[in-house]
Amino acid sequence: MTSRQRNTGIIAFLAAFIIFILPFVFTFFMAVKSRQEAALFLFTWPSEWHFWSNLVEVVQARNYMLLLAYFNSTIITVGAVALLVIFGAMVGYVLQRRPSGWNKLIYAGVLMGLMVPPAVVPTIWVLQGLGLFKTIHGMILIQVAYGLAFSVLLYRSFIATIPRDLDEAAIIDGAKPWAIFFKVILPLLKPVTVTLILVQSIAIFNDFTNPLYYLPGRENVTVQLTLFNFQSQFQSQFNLLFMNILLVTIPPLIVFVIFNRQIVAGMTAGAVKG
Amino acid sequence: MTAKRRSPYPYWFVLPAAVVFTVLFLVPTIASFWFSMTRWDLFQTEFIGWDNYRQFFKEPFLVQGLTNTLIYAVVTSGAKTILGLLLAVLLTSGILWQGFLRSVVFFPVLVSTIGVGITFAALMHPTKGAINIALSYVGIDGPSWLSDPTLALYSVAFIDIWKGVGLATLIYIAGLAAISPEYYEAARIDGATRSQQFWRVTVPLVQPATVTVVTLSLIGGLRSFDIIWATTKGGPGFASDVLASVIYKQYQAGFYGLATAGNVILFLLIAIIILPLTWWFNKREVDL
Amino acid sequence: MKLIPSAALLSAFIVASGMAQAETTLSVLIDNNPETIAAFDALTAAYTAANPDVTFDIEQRAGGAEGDNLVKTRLATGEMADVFAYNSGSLFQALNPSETLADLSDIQGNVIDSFKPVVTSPDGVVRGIPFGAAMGGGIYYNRKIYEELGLSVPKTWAEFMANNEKIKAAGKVAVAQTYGDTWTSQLFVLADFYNVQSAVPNFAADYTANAIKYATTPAAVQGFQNLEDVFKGGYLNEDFGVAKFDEGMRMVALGEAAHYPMLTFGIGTVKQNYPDNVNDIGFFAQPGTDAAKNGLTVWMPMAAYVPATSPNLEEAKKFLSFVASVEGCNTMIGAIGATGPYLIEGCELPTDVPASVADMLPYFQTEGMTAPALEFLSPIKGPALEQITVEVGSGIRPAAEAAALYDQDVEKQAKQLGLPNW
Amino acid sequence: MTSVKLKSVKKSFGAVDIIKGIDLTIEDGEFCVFVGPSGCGKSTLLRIISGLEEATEGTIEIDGRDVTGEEPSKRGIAMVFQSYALYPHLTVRENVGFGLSLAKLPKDVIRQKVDAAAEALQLTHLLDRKPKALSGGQRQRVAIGRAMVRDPKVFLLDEPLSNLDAALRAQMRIELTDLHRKLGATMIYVTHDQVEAMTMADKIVVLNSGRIEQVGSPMDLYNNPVSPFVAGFIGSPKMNLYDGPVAAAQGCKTYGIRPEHVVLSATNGTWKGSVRHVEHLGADTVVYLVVPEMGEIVVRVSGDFKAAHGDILWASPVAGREFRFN
Repeated sequence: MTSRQRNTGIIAFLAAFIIFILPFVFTFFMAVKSRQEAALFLFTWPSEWHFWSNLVEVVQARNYMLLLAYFNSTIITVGAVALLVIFGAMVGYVLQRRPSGWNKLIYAGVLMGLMVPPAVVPTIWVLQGLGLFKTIHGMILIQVAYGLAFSVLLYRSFIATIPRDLDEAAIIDGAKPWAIFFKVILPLLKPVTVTLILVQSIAIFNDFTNPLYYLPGRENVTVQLTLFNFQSQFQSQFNLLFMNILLVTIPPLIVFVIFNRQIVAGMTAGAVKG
Repeated sequence: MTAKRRSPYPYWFVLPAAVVFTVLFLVPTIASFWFSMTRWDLFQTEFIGWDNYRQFFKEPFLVQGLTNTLIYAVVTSGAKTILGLLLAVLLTSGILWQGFLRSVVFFPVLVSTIGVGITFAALMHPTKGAINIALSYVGIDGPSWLSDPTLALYSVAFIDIWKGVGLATLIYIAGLAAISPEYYEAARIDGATRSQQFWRVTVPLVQPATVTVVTLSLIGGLRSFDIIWATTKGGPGFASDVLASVIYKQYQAGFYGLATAGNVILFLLIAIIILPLTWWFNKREVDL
Repeated sequence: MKLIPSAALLSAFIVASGMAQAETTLSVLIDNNPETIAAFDALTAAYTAANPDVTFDIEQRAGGAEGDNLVKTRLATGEMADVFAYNSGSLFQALNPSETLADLSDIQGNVIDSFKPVVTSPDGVVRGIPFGAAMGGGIYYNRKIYEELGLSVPKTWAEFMANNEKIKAAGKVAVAQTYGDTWTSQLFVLADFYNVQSAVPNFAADYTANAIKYATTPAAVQGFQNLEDVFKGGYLNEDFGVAKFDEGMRMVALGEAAHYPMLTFGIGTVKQNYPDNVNDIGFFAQPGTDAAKNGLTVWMPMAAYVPATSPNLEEAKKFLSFVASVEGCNTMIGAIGATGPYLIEGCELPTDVPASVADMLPYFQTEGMTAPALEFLSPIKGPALEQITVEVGSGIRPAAEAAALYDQDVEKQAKQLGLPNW
Repeated sequence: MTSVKLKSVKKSFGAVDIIKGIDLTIEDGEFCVFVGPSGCGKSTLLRIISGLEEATEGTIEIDGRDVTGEEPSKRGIAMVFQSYALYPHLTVRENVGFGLSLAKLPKDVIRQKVDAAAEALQLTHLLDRKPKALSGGQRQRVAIGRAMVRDPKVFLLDEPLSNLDAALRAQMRIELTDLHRKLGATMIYVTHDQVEAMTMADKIVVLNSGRIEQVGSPMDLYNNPVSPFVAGFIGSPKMNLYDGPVAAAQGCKTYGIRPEHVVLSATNGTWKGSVRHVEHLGADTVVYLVVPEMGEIVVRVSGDFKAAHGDILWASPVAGREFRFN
């Protein structure tokens, strides 16, 4: 490492500290302050530490709603991401491997899925007709429908890098289509799958608007909706609000720490070559 | 002739995804064209033709909302593209703590948008916010970031950039990794300076990543809603209203037909901007 | 696994067979204002104590426009809780009450007549009972500042502005504004309705019939003008653009500002956060041009409703008849105190009410000293009023232009409701 | 009796005809090489035999059975790909046994067969490695092993040696020939390298733009090429071929003479020219001679021949070794 690289690193670190880290420090300070002190918004060292009591109060609030929310959000995220991986890879696979007139139609769908803002009220109308409104599995399917386009694109470009010889070797080995896909192709998609899991699980876990509409009801509360608990129209309990933000950030943080190294690899292989 | 053999890439692979997508995305989208022509209060619908569209274009703030949408999308996607590339170059140049800095830059992408909005609303508070207090130490009387009508939109855009630049950086880091070091070695042997290497090698060769970043951030910017809603709710007044927030307000007010018409308009706006752009990018890529 | 619950159920059945009723759980949807929560917790606890077979599952929703939307969506989709609390007046009318809400006319025994019209659907059926106290819309003032500067409660807008000038001269913030919660910006306009009505007595009816406009009625423009004047006078707190409602209450309670235009329920916040300062706050109606015609614009309380589709209709009505009883009323006062008169016959306020509530009560005791807010007389209220008042109050748009813009905004709502003449 | 019979096989992609009608019989146990320049359709033909590609017209018989519409896995064939197509996520053992496990064979049978193939190919010590931990030659052998365990009637090999370095390629040529001898199976082998064709084949099929130019044993093709194309393709260095006046003087359309069938003399001969370039290969020396009336002629002489740039030499064809094509 040259001295230039070291000095640039130190300057970059200082800048990153001010721009990217301080806001999180602020969130943390707010989260541990007393209610009155938090309401002042000042970026100061907490005069009294209420970490544990604030934490307990947030967790216990509304009859342990946060725990229920973690549970619901986890089910929705895991379910939707699992389906997105399988469905997205299957579509991306056929799209890349089998050129035909249908592909134009599929691409049109993908492009729409990326661009078109979902029509909320007609969607509620459809969900109701199917008996899926206000259900966790309905929510999972909504997240799948909204996330498909991105998954398909990511997989399609990655599958383009897998030599067709592998499919053909499997065909000659007597593999049926599903066996080629699940035993040969799917295991090879691991790097891009990791990227997809990371991106989609964070998007779904952090989704606020969709559960707000498609998943009303106390028993269906999701993590982001718990932020509503403390941001009432009339009175704001900022210390609890910020503690809630802090708690809500933890699961994505865990995902990030686990997959950090593999993100760039997946992006290199997938998203960019599109 | 024997029967045609089945392809190893059967179309039923597409079926599960197609069913979910069609039922929960396409059908509502298509239905929205019908509902946008009705007066609809969720209880009854009454067909009123183009009235909702006429009403929408009569909205005194639509024109402003439209310009705001474009400004917001261009500012955020432009900044994410430029800053993303510069950060990616910096974070692949082997500087001290490079891995850690990459994580730091990417981390805001993970945080809940609502949480970021609430945090920055506090930091940008005109009198108590940390930003203005810091500015006052250097003798600057900081403005009211989120409630000054001339500034609010840009302040929200800043928050959006802060939150999103990590993703752009990551895509660029991936794009840079795909460039063979031999190009730089050849350029150095040819005597190219650092800035020449950047402009003549990096920028053209990283174009696929640029396409991804520009397209994604532009679509995101045009559709952007939650960060605006979490900070200014389109205010003060209508100063930071974008199309998505105008639509949302119609929706909240119970004007479902009108809101759905707005949805259709936003859809068309995005199509008008993105389709020619992707077409142009694709054409250029063939040229390369 | 499966055996155990059925065995438990069986034994429960044997025990319960002696009783006439089965267990009922009523689902309840209320807004997440802490006072609403506290009141409902007290009411349901009291009711369950008296009726052990009825339990409650209380769900909270956001307030404001977000909450409006949620209530409408859930009613329309048949997902509404058995009992829910929501605004009366024009917002009630927007729920399409004739079709979505149950008939509650047989449990109105104790309800004061003046409340009934604001929960009566277009077909003439009463479909709600009052929940909470009536409110006045006016101006809170800090009594210590008034004493210190020797000010007296203004009876005209001119006097009010003169007070503001003196307060400003004394280096204090004269008027707190909190546009961070946009709804609070409407007060100067909405609370001026007593004055509008005294100048144009038929305003509400003509307005509903599209026969009169805000922009062409000087008395109606005055509300917007007030907002503009206060801004131009430089009387506002520095962070008026982002401050929130509870900060406004804090400012007026702690003397950081002399005035805060608000509904009288605001005192509840002060009681909770700054109990020592409750009696530092006084209240007066928004003054008009004529000192002789000084009166209060009144907001009806929220109401509790039962959706027409509720499977527990009878139980829900029984519970609401308790809420609308004197006992229910006293339970609420016990839980959250008195912020204004309850609209239940025979429900007396305690004698030790906060000063600001005491300031308000005389208006109610004199005939003609109160007028309902416009939203209780007319079903139309433009959804963008909050944004428009923020604009006027921040100096972005002049009052006259804002009034014209508001007229345009109202038109959509009227069309949506299918009113004649629009 | 595992013969492969192609009857008027055609293949077109849209308006482009890749294979323009091919009739061919490959006998049981034969090592048959398809050779030709890139784009001649040799790989497509192989893929049609494998069933990976469908013929537009015509029929394919393997072992006397019409397999034209049959799945590749049902045809009794095995294929070795140019890229080896090893499954990167599976170990060598799993790669070799993949087809058997798909066929739901008992585990111990699979184990036995894989072990046997590994033994034959000296892969036993590599069975638990992943493909990326193998050298090129080892991967090549795994690919062959994977083909072997299926006990195919016909082996199809698509340029299997083209990714190896020259030394390894020569060694693998011998190993493959040995293997063919040992297994006695029919093998169809595609290459663009005439050396592989000459050294390994029982029968060479020369393809040119979708048609068969000539079929025959290596020496047949060397001695009796039916066209300038075949003549130019077989043999190294390439045969000298002349059109125009030179050929006309010989009474034909194209006149050809192999470099090894030209004699050089310092004093007299048929054509007089000056030396442009000399390549010393050790055993042989290749001389490039510029003759004014015909252009350049390449001559192969013995390794001890001395010549230098600018020398004037005479060249003469060996009688009876000239080719005249019409």
